[in-house]
Amino acid sequence: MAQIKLISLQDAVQRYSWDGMQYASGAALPIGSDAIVFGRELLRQGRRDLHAVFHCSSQQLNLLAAAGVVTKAECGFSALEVFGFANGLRRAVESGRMALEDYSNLGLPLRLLGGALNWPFVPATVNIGSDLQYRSAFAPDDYPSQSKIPTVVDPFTGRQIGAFSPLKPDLAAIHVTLADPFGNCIMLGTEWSRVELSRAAKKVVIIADAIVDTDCIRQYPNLVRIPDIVVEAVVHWPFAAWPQSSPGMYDVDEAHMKFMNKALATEDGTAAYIRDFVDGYHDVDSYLDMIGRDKLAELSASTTSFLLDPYRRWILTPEQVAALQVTGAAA
Amino acid sequence: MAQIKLISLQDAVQRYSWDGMQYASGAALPIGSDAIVFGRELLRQGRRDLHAVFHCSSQQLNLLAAAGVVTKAECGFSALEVFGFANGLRRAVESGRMALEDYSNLGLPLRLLGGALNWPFVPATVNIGSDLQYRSAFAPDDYPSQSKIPTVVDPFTGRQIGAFSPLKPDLAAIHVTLADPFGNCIMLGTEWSRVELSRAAKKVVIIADAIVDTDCIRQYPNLVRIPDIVVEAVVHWPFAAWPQSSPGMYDVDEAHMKFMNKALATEDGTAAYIRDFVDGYHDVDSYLDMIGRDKLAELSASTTSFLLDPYRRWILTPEQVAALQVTGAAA
Amino acid sequence: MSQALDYTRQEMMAIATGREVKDGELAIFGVGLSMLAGYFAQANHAPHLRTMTEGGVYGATPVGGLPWGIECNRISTNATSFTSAIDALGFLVASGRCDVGVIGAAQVDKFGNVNTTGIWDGEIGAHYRPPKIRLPGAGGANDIACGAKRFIIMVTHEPKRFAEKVTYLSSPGYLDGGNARDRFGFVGGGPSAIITTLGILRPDPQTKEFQLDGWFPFSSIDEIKAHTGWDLKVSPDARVIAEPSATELANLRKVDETGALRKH
Amino acid sequence: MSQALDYTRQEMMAIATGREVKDGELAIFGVGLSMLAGYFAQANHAPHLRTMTEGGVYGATPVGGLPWGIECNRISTNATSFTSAIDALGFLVASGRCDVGVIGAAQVDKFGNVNTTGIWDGEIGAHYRPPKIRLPGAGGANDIACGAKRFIIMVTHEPKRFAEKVTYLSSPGYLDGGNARDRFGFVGGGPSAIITTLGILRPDPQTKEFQLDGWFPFSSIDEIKAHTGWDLKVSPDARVIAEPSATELANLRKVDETGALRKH
Repeated sequence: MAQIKLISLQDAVQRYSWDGMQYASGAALPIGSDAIVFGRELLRQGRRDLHAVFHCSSQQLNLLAAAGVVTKAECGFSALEVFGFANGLRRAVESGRMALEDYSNLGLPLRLLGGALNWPFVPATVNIGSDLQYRSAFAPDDYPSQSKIPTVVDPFTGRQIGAFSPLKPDLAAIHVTLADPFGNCIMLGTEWSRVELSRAAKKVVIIADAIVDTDCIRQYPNLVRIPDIVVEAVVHWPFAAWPQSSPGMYDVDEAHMKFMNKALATEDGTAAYIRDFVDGYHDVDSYLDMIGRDKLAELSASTTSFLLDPYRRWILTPEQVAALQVTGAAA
Repeated sequence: MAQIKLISLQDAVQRYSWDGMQYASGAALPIGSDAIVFGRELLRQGRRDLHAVFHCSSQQLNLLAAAGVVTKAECGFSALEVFGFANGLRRAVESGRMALEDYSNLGLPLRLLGGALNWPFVPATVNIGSDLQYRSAFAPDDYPSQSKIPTVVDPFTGRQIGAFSPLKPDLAAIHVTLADPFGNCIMLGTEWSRVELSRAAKKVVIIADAIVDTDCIRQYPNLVRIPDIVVEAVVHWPFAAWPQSSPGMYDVDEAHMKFMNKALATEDGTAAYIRDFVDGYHDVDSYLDMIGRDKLAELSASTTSFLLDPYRRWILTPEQVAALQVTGAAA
Repeated sequence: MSQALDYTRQEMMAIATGREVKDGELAIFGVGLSMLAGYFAQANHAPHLRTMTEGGVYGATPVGGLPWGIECNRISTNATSFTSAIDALGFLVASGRCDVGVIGAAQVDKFGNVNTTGIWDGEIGAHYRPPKIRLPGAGGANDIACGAKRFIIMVTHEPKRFAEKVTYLSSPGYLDGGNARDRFGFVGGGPSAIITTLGILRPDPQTKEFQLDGWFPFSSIDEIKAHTGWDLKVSPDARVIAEPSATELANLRKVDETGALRKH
Repeated sequence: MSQALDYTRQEMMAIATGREVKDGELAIFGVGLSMLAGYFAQANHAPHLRTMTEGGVYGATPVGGLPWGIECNRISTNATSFTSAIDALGFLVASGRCDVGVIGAAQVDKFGNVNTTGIWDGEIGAHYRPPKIRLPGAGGANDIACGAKRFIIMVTHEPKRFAEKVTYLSSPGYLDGGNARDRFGFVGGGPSAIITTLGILRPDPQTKEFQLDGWFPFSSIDEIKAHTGWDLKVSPDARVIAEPSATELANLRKVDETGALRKH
């Protein structure tokens, strides 16, 4: 019998985060899945001096960087795809407030794979021979860098390749579509690097758009790529990736993507954004009111909705989730 | 528009196998999923001098080794779990007819991972410090072996670990539960190392217990861990893993597991087994007759059957599959 | 445009890029224009193209216009498989399996090296300092540049984007030319073309320096040389590139249903 | 047995092994008897045990008797997750995350090294030659021996199985004793106990040589020494091990519903 791990977002941030920590979010997709509400709560609780590990920049990293609470970051990609540069991140980098260590979109997950396997290093056949190897924002005077992606000699051929340093973040907040109360998770849409991250991180907190009964999990065990045994806590938060998308659940909020990114381009805009969209709610209901009920309906009318159909009958009601959450908090 | 890839088992073996090749089977689970019918057809077509890459021994490798057509093999485990030693494999090893190179059940799939990523080597923190590292059946006089799992120096700490050689088999025949006519595959039960194998092998032939319409694939894209783009051909063959099991489809045939393993313990028994159970059928129908229709019903009454329920409505009839197969052969 | 057909320079660039992609190939596209070029190829002349995005999204045809990203709902609606980054960029691209990739560039140099990381005042120098303008970073383009059998660079043809040497090398072209890629053992073959809003550049087989291979009907050798930040050589075989056919344009616009390529 | 309760030596071994497994731990079991021991622990005193098999099968309770294997339908019927070998043996075991593993042995030596690969006439020698009897190979046991925080070896207590030095070292115990494991940087702590059909051996904290820590009610120090192929030392704290309680035996037999442990 596994343990019920449903707790509130507030409790999750309080228990599992601290100033100066190495904080990873997943999927860290620029437009899709990411545990953005966890980042909002990090700000609400005043966390700072974070070392962010994001496969890609997302609106979460954009926001945390804009707010000045990220000192170091490691990414494979640092913009918002068709929504352009991440303005908050740009300001933080260009001002020198945040050191951004660059890898590629394969380099970053391979470093998580290495962390998951507890390897001392990971073979690198990409990122070498470029400034990803030679330039280090964490050691700016080490040029060409000997420490960021050092060389290793292949014992079979004697040839040199690169070696990535593995990543083991202190905490990963991972967004998933569905989770059961024990932390068994189903993702719809690309995993990106959530599986590797869930195994590499020292602790994992799940942020789920919906909670399902474990019967759903037992019907689809091959979809449960993050099993309960690696999970510390589960937070239920609908539209947790907003304004980004969650396949099967909701589309990108295009207007808010642009509005948010524009706001984060300035100090004043960032302050206003935090006032209205970070401190502007006190629970799930007021969060959903803040987005707007009409907007929620619009975003939910996604062409991907059919992807959720097989699982709908197991989704627990807010009341059922609340009842289980009490159990979890008491445990 | 992807291409229909359904072909006959006979054609698949004819087109994609040859004497002396490096042949991998998947899942290569001793009791569960494995492309055993592909091995039977290799024997029917007289293939020999095979270099077998099996994550674990299965009844397939047991049979091929007993028949004397495997010269070299690489495995992580070489018995049949609760069904005991693999007698055919034992005879081949003990007589010196087959060189068996030993790794562990993690070492083998990590070598496939390295092949899939085209790495020159794979970091080894297991298998080192034991005779898995020091003893090589492929180079028996290299002792302690410097070539099987040589050491590599971690550039971050200067410490030594091991280095596995990556695997890129010429062909992988991979058993899956469900595939569509294009080669999009759904596995029920553990993947074991089928995903890594499907990416490491130079060519992949899928052996599916059932064929589903692509609508099933589009409903469950997260279950499609082997996509059509890595697949050369799809063979439809019910009970393809028999006498082993396929979760959701059929249980282990305990009686035949024991009967087969006992037969493979001797030359005469092997010859009789080949006569009756390798050359004893000429198509799917006579294969199923050979197993026995009552036995099929019994094996199908599995406690895992509910795992197949979500996909049943998309399973194509034998007639539909046959019609598509003509298309595939004509292409 | 002076042509009979009305099309934009971006559309010409997308179609010229799409023409580089052959039927049956395993192909990966970045977000934005390169994705439109790739899906145009599939709609136009490469029905058996095996497409993927670095998100590990396979078999999809985008719906509702330009996908927001490599993983978004517009590309997740009718996919046949969702896997992961290590699968797409590692098993299928860095491994050398992928036939062709299409990437963008903020800055490209004469050896096809790409900068998508930042704009600095002058050279960076020995001390790594913050850029004046931070760009999106390497993303999957570095992995494509290292591993794909060949890749195509799509870039707006402006002098500031065509530099003698990129300020920051995000994704390797031919490095300092010749066989320089061999030093790193890259399994990929390097950039086969730079396709711009004005024409097509291809590498010299020996030196690997990019030279002008063709100009679009609305452009010219002179215009292209004037917009290139190094002394661009012209291939003896350089010729004008065929303008989009009516079919090509129709197929492109089917893919680009919201007209992203008609805005400039 | 002369005890009030009727139980077999194999059942005593399984229960003694199960007692080593603590509630809440992340645990991995091999096929056969070790799986029965592990699931007995879960049924008896460790309801929150987080169980897995090396097949990447999580959250399952076996049905229908002794599972045929680490992946079979008897263990696949009510699982909550199926993943892969790299996940189970790599991410969760070789990584150092797994608290405890249970493995079997054909031969074990005084430093807890395990042979499951083959039986030879005498030492193998410099030339690697075929064994007289080929055994199942390392399987996942080598990975558990390298990575699990601790592991337990279950083995029938016969002189031929307890050797001064294993003929072939399939899975590392303490190698040649002391801190020898450090040479290889193993993240796992090594074997914490050898549990046999006669009693329990544990390593000396310094030398890592296994010594007798306890004997079962139906056995004795003398019997165990006579069945051990090296000069077995006896711990000053050695004591008789409590026989199975009625509850333990009932819980074990619930798991072992087909009586696999009652055959010998």
